[in-house]
Amino acid sequence: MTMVTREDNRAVVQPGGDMIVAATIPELRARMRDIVDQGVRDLTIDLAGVRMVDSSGIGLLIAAYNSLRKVGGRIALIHASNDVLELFRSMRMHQHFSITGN
Amino acid sequence: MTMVTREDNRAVVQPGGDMIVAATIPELRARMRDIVDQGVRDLTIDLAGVRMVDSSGIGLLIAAYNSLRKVGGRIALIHASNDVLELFRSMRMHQHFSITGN
Amino acid sequence: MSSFGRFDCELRSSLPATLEAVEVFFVEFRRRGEAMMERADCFAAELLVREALTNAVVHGCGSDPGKQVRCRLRLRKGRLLIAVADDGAGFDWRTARHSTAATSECSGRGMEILRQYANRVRFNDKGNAVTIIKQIEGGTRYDNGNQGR
Amino acid sequence: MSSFGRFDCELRSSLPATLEAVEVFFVEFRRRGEAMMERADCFAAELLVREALTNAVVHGCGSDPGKQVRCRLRLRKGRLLIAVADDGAGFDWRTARHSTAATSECSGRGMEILRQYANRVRFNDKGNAVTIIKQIEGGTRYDNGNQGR
Ligand SMILES: Nc1ncnc2c1ncn2[C@@H]1O[C@H](COP(=O)(O)OP(=O)(O)O)[C@@H](O)[C@H]1O
Ligand SMILES: Nc1ncnc2c1ncn2[C@@H]1O[C@H](COP(=O)(O)OP(=O)(O)O)[C@@H](O)[C@H]1O
Repeated sequence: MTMVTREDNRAVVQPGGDMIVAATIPELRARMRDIVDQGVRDLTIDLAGVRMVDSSGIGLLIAAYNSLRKVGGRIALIHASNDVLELFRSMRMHQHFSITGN
Repeated sequence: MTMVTREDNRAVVQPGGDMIVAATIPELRARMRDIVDQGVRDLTIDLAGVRMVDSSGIGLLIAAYNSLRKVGGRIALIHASNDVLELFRSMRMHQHFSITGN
Repeated sequence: MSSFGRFDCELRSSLPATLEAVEVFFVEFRRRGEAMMERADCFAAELLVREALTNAVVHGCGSDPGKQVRCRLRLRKGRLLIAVADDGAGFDWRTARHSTAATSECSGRGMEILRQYANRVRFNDKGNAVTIIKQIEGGTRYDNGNQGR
Repeated sequence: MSSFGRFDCELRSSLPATLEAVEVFFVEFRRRGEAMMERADCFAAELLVREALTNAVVHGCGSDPGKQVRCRLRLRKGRLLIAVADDGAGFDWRTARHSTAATSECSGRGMEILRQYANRVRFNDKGNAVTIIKQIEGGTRYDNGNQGR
């Protein structure tokens, strides 16, 4: 289960399971949508437990970025593993996100 | 390293490593020889940490049994794993030893 | 580090065209992969297989559980071969395979991941079967290193 | 439990004829074997390979580190094939292979272990190459069981 910690218009999301991939994104997408609908503008996604991200997972993160940008918000990714960091880098995601490793 | 706990003419031997096989028996053989030379007559071999025994290991146990029998002693094997128990059984070792599992 | 030999293996699998089946597949894939490859190779290998399988399931079969996706993995001489096929209509890979998604697009990154992580990607003419080659670090030789007794 | 496919693998190894090299070999053997076979099969497989390798090293090569022992393991369709060969003089397996050590003998149990744990044991004419077949429970199919998400 995805965990959300909220404080004012900020939230930290810890995705459930250890992957953000095609099979697991529907739940995460719904939670992130709710959060933005509820007024969160500063979203941090904690990837500490995330071993694998695929192209669908990257798509979801980009979608979250897009919807936050529309309402003047921002998104940051923290605690990415080396493998995931390298993937994000090769897919040029740092152009949009603040991304840090662990 | 093989561990020996002694009390009078009794001793409990815990073989070092997790195998009693061709490569590891020289050390164990030397220790068991010493023990019998020093007057131990009631020898217990604790197999709790032992994952593998091969035909050389069985040979060593039989050799220990033979030398103890000559001097009126006895030997018991304790805490054998299921795999090791089954091996001993199929090799008819219970004809000589008291063998118990864990 | 001395090498004692060579280790080859091959997995042939046929799975229902659902994302759930893909995840079941990966439980075993990881268990075996970790015994066969270095950690960094495991990530790249899993990612490549994921992109190929997900496309076959979603685009090739419309996630229809009545359809099957075929997958063959072979590790030999330091090379991982990944072959994934479905019975769908295929697609125009000649155009799609050079595409790079705009950074703000939400989809269309599978092809680029294949290109980034694989050494070679080939489609059949129709576009419903892909063969991916990936050079693997620790794939074929096993070294005694300092694990000896 | 449904099965998604088949998993085959083959290991070819050539190792120096020392008991230390045999142990280095088994470090890798176990890592790979545990990903490939059920636990009970791992013990039986390791025991069979041990008896064959130890005999090749000790009797076939006199534990001479300048000599080599060749080993091939193949897991396919639920069968483990173990082939071990050395360049020694061999022995009269026709007589030895039916031997059963008296319970108080300290050696001569290798052949009996092969007989007890294998489904088939064959020697070449000379007696310096042995082929062992063992049926394996969890060797070829992998089941999704209850590991799915
Ligand atoms: N096996 C397939 N069968 C049919 N179409 C496919 C297949 N694989 C890929 N495609 C097509 O190629 C396009 C690009 O794929 P990809 O780069 O993985 O992005 P995405 O899957 O996010 O759309 C897909 O949208 C799909 O139209
Ligand atoms: N590869 C081999 N080369 C030469 N002799 C062998 C080989 N394998 C087995 N033998 C012979 O067969 C005999 C019986 O082997 P085994 O039952 O394993 O008992 P052990 O190894 O304890 O003597 C050995 O003593 C040896 O003479």
